[in-house]
Amino acid sequence: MKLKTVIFICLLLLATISVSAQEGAEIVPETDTTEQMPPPAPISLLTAVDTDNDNGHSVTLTWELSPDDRQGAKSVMSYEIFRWVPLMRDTVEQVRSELANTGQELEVGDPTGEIKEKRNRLRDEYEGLLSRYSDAYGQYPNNGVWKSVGVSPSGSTTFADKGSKEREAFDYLPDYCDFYYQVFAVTSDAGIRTGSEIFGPVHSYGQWFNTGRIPIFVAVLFFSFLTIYFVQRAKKGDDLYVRPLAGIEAVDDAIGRATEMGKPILYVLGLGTASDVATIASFTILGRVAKKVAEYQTALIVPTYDPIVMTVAQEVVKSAYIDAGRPDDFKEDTVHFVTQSQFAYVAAVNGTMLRELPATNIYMGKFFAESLLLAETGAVAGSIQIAGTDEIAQIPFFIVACDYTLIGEELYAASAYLGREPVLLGSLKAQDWAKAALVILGIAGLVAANLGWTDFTDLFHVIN
Amino acid sequence: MKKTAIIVTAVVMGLFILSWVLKANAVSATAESNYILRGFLVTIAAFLTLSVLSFLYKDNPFYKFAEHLFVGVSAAFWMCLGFWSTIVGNLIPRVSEGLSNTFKVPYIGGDWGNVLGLDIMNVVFVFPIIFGIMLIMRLSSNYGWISRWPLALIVGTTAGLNFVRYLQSDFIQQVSSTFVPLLGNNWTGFGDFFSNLSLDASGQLVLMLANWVIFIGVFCGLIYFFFSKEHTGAFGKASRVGIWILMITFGASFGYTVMGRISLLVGRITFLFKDWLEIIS
Amino acid sequence: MNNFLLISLSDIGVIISLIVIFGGLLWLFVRSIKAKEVDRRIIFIFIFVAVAAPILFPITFQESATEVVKGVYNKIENLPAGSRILISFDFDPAMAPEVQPMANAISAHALEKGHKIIFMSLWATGQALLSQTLETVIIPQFPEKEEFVDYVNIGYKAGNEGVLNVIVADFRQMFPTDVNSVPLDSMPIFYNLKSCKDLDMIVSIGGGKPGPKEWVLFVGDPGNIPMGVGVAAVVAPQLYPYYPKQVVGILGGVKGAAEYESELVKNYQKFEDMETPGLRMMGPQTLAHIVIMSFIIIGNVIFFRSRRKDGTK
Amino acid sequence: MKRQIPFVLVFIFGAFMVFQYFIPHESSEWVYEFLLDWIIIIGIFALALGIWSLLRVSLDKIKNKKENYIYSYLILFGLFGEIIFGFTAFNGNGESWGFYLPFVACALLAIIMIIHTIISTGKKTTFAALAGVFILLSVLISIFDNSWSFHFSSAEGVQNPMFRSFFDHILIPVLSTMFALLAFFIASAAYRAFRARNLLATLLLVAALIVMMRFNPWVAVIYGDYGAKLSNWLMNVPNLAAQRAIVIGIGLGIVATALKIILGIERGYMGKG
Repeated sequence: MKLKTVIFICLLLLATISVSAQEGAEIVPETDTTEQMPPPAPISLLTAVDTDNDNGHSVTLTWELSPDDRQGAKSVMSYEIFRWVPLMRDTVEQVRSELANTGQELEVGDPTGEIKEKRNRLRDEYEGLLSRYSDAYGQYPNNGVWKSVGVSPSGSTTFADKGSKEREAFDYLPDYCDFYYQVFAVTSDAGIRTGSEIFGPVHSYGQWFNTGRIPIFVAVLFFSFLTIYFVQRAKKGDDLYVRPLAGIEAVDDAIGRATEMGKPILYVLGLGTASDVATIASFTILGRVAKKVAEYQTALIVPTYDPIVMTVAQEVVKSAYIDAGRPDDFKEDTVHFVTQSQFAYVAAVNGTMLRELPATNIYMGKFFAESLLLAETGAVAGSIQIAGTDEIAQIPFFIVACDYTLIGEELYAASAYLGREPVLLGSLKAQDWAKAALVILGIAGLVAANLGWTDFTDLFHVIN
Repeated sequence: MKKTAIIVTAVVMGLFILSWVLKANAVSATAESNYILRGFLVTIAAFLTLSVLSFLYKDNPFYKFAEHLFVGVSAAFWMCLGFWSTIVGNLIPRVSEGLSNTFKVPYIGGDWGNVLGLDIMNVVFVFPIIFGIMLIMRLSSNYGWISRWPLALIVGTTAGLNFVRYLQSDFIQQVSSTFVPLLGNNWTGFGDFFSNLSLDASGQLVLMLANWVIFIGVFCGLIYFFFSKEHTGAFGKASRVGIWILMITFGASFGYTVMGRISLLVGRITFLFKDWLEIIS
Repeated sequence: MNNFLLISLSDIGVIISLIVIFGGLLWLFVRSIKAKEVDRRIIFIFIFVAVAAPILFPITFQESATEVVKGVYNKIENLPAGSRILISFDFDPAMAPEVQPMANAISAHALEKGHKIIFMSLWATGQALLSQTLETVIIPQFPEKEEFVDYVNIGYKAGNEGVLNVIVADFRQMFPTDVNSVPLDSMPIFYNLKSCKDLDMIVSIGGGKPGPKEWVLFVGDPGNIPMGVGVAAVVAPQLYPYYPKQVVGILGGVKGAAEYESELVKNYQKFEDMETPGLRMMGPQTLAHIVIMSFIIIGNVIFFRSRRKDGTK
Repeated sequence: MKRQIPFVLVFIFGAFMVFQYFIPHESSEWVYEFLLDWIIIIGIFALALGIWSLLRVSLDKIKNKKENYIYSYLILFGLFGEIIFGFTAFNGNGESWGFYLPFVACALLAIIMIIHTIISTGKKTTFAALAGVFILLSVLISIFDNSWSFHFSSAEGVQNPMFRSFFDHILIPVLSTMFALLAFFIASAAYRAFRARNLLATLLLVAALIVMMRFNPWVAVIYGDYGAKLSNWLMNVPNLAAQRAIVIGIGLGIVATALKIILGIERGYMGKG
C-alpha cells in the first residue's frame, strides 16, 4: 500500500516535470516585437567548438558581448542559447520516457512478462531512432525547431552545452551530429531579444588525451624515469647510502631482548588491506623480523585483521623461515585471523598483550583510532614498543606511547633499509631526487609567486 | 576465588534482571508495545557499556562476554548489509534476469546490447564473480595460488589509481599551495608595514610570519625525510629544524584530539544517565 | 573565544564535584613533590568524575565562531536560496556524539536559508544516523519542507572511494534511486543534476576513511566544487592543508559544533530555543582538559623531583 | 607461470588505471567505471573469506576446548542470530510478535547442534537428534505462524526491527564504549609520556599544553584572546607546514611504491618476502 502510494506520487511528479519541461522548452523565439523599446544589439562572433578534454557530449560556445550588455535602457540581462533539434526528438523523448516508465513498472512486479516484452520492444525502437539521429540533425534546417538549451548571465561570454553520455538519460547528447546554435541577447523583458547569426555545423566528440593534465603526465614520466634509472644503477652494484633510522635499528635489539627474556614478539599489521601501501611496506619488514626471529628461535605472534592480509602474511613468514634455514620451526597459527571489526580486533590484541606479555610489540601499517588503545595496553604490559604508520592523525599517539616511531614516509623507507635489496634502495634514491626536484621547484615557484610571474605558477595548475 | 566469582556473577545477574523489570515497567508506562523486549534491549546495552568500561580496571569475564558477542554480531551485520546492498543491489540486476525477479530488483542487463547472442553487461559482470570465487579458492590447499589473480587485480588497479591521484593531490597541488608571497598578500611597502605594526591575527606581521613559517617548515620537514644523504652540516641543521616542527605539530594534534575523545565518553555517560538510569532529561 | 564560566552559586552539585576534583588534584600534587607516581586507575577515576559531574550538573560556557568555522557558515549564508547542497554522513555511532551535532546544525541552517539538501552516507552505519537526523531535526523543525523537493535521502552505497569516483561523473550510476527506491529522475531536486559537479556545495561530515578527506581528494578538488567539512577533532589538523583552497571551512570536533550552534542561535530567531548538544558538551570538555593538564604537570613534577633524587645519590 | 601471471595482471590493470587518467574519452571512462564496480563486488567475496576464518577459529577453539572456548559460543550466537534477523522479516505492525522469537531461538539452537554434530568426535548421534528436533520445531513454527516470514527475496530483512535492535543495542554500545576508552587512555598516556626529558619531548609537551589551554576558562581571563589565538595559530601554521611536508613525503612514497608495484619491482605483497 505504502509502496503504491510512493510510486503514484513519483509518477505524478514525473508527469508534472515532463509537462512543464515541454511547456517551457520548445518555443520558437520571436525576434520581432511590437514593443516601443528597440531590441538590444546582438552578440557577435559566435563560435562553437567541441569541449576540450572531455568524453564528448558537450559543445562549448563563445561569443563577444552584446554592446548593450548591462548598458543603457535596453540593457541585456542574460543570453539564451538555442540549439536546432530535429522534430524527431519528440518521438525519441517519448519513447525514452516510456522506456524509463517500464523500468519503474518492472519494480512493482511483472507477473505476466508483458512489461518486459514491452520494454524490449521499446528499447529496440529507441535504438533504431538513435541510429537515425545523426541523419535527422543533418537535415538542417528542415524538419526541426530551435530549442533552448540554457541561459547564461549577462557578462558571460561562454556556455557549455553539456549533455549526458548515457544513451537513456533525458539529456543524452549524441556525438558526431551536426549541431547549429544561436544565442539571443535577452533584456529584462523576456520578449525583447535579438538573435545572433547562426553558427554550425559543429560536432561533439571525445578526446583521447587530456591536455589539462600535462603537468601530471610530465611528473609521471619524470618519476618513472628516475625510478628506473636508479634501480638500474643499483642493480649494477652502485653503493647507495641510506641514513640509519632509530626505529629500525631498535628492531634487532628488541628481538635480542625478547630472546634473552624468553618472551614472544607481537607483530601487528594494522587495519590496512593488502592493497594499502603501508601494509605492503609492513609485509617486507615482517619478512625481515620473521627471519631474525627464526634465527634466534624466538616466538612470534601475528594477529591479523583482514583475511587476505592474513594469507599473504602467512606466506611471508613461511618464506622467511625457509630463508633462515628453519622451515620446520614454522607453525601455521603464528599468523592468525582475528576478526574484521576494528574494535573487536583491538580487544583481542589487547587481551593477547596482557596474557602473553610479549617482550616487544611492533606496530607497522595502517592504524586508526585503535593506535592509542594498543600502545597504552602494551605499555601497561611492559613491552618495548616500535611503531610505524603513514596515518598522520595517529603518529602523535605512537610518538607519545611507544619507544620508537617511524614517521610517515620512514615506514616505506624502512622496508627498503631492512631489505637492503638494491632495487628497493634504488627507488628510495629516486624518491629523494624527486624530493630535491620538488624543493627546487618550490623555491622557484616561491620566487615566481613573489615576483608575480603567474605564468610559472600556472604551470602547476591542473585542469580536472 | 571461585566463590567470589559466583557471588559477583549472581549479583550482576540480579541487577540485570532488576534493571530489566524496572525498565520494562517504565517503558510500559509510555504505552509502547513490546515493553519487555525494549526493557531487555536497553538493559543489555547498559550492561555491555559497563562491561567494556570494566576493562579499565583489568581484563575480566564481563569484558570478554561483551567482546565475543560484539565480534559475532558485527561480522553478521556487515555480511547482511554487503549482501543486500552490493550483491543484490549492484550485481544481480546486471547479471541475471531470473535472480533479479526473485530478489525483486529491476533487471538492468541488456542495456549494452548483444554480441554473439550474449548480453554484454552480463558478460562484463560475470568476471568479478569469477574473480571473487578465485579469491575464495585461497581456502583450497591445491588451488590456493589462483587467489593471487584477484589480488593482482585489486592491487594493480589501486596502485594505478594511487599513482596518478597522489601525484596530483599530495604532490603537485601541495607544491603549488606552497607558492605563497613571503611578504604577505597585500604588501604595501616598508613604511606602511612599520607604521601599522600590530600583533593582530590579520595584521601584516602575523601573516608574513605565517608564510615564512610555512615555507621553512615545509622545506625543513622535507629535508628531514631525505634518506640517502647523511644529516650533517647545514643539511643536518635543517633536518633538526624539520623534526622540531614535526614534534610541535604532533604535540598540538595530540592536545587537539583530547577534545574528541572526551566527547565520546560524554556520549556513553549520557547514555547511562539518560536512557538507562533516567536521572537526567 | 571568550569562555567564561557561568556557575550559579546555588548549584550545590557543581560545587561539590569541583571540590572533589580539585581537592583530589591538590592531594596528588602534594604527593608528587615527594616523587610518588600515580596509578593509572586513579587517573581514570578523575577523568570519569570530571566528565560525569558536568553531565549531571550542567555547567555552560559562551562560544563565538572562529574563522574556519565561519567559512562554512558564511558559505551557506551567502549561497543564493535554492542552491543544492549535498551532505554526506560519513561516520558511525561511535563518532556520532562528536559530529552529529554539526550535521544537524548545518542541515537546519541550510534548510532555513532555503537551500535544497541531498543526504547520503558512505558508511553503512551512517544510514541509521542519517534517518535519525531526518526524524529528530528536519521533520519536526521544518514541517513545511517537502521530501524530494527540498531534501532527499539517497542513503548508503557500499564501495567507499569507489562510490565517490563514480558520482563525481554520474550520480545515477551509483544511486539510481533514493533510499526508498524512488527513482532520482522523478524528483524535482534532482532535475538537471547529473553529477556532483552540478552541486553548489558539498558538506562531508565524518572522521574516518572514507570521509571528508576522500571527498576533497576525489570529488571536491577534481570537480572544483566548494566543500565544507565537519570532522572529528582527531582528523581536523589533517584537513588544514586543504583550507582555504580546497575546502571553504572546517568544523573541528565538538568545539566546532558548539561554535556553529552559537552562530546560529545568535543570528536566527528561529534557532534561539533549539537543542545545542555541542554547547552543552563543553562543560565536561573543560573539566576533563583541566584534569589532563594537571596530570601532565604532576607527571613533570614527579619527573624532576625523582631526577634530582637520583642526582644527589 | 603460476608466479608470472599475477604480475602481468598487476601491470595491465595498473598501467590502464594510469593511462585512463589522461584519456577523457568515454570508452576509457566506461572501462574505468566497471573496473571500480568489479573491485567493490570482489570485496564482498573477501568478506565471506573473513566470516569463514572467524568461524574456523571459533570452531577450532570449541573443538579443542582451548582457553576461554566458552566465549566462542557467544560469537556463534551473535553471528547466526544476526544473520537470521537479516534474512527474515516481520510482517506485523509491531503489535503482535507471534512465535517469531521462539523461532529464532530454535533455528539458532538447530545451527549450533548441526555444528556440534560436525565437529564433535563422540556423541554425534545425540547432537544430530537434537539438531533434528530443533529443525522440526522451527519448520513447524514457520509453517503455522503468519506474523513473520522469510525474506530471501528482498532486502526487507535489513529493515527487520530485530536486525536494527541488535545493531542499536549490542553493536553501538560496545563499539562506542571501546572508542570512549580512549578518553581514559589519552589521559594516562599524557601523564606517563609528557615529561620534559629532552628538547624534542619538551616541544611536544609545550605544544600539547598550549592547544589544550584553549579549554581553560581561567587562561582566557588572564590572557584574553591570545591563548586561543596562539593555539589556532599552532594548528594553522606550523601544523600546516609539517602536515604538508609529511603529506608530500607520504604521497611520494605511495607514488613510488605504486610504480614499483606496477613495474613488478615490489613483490613482497604476493607472499615472497
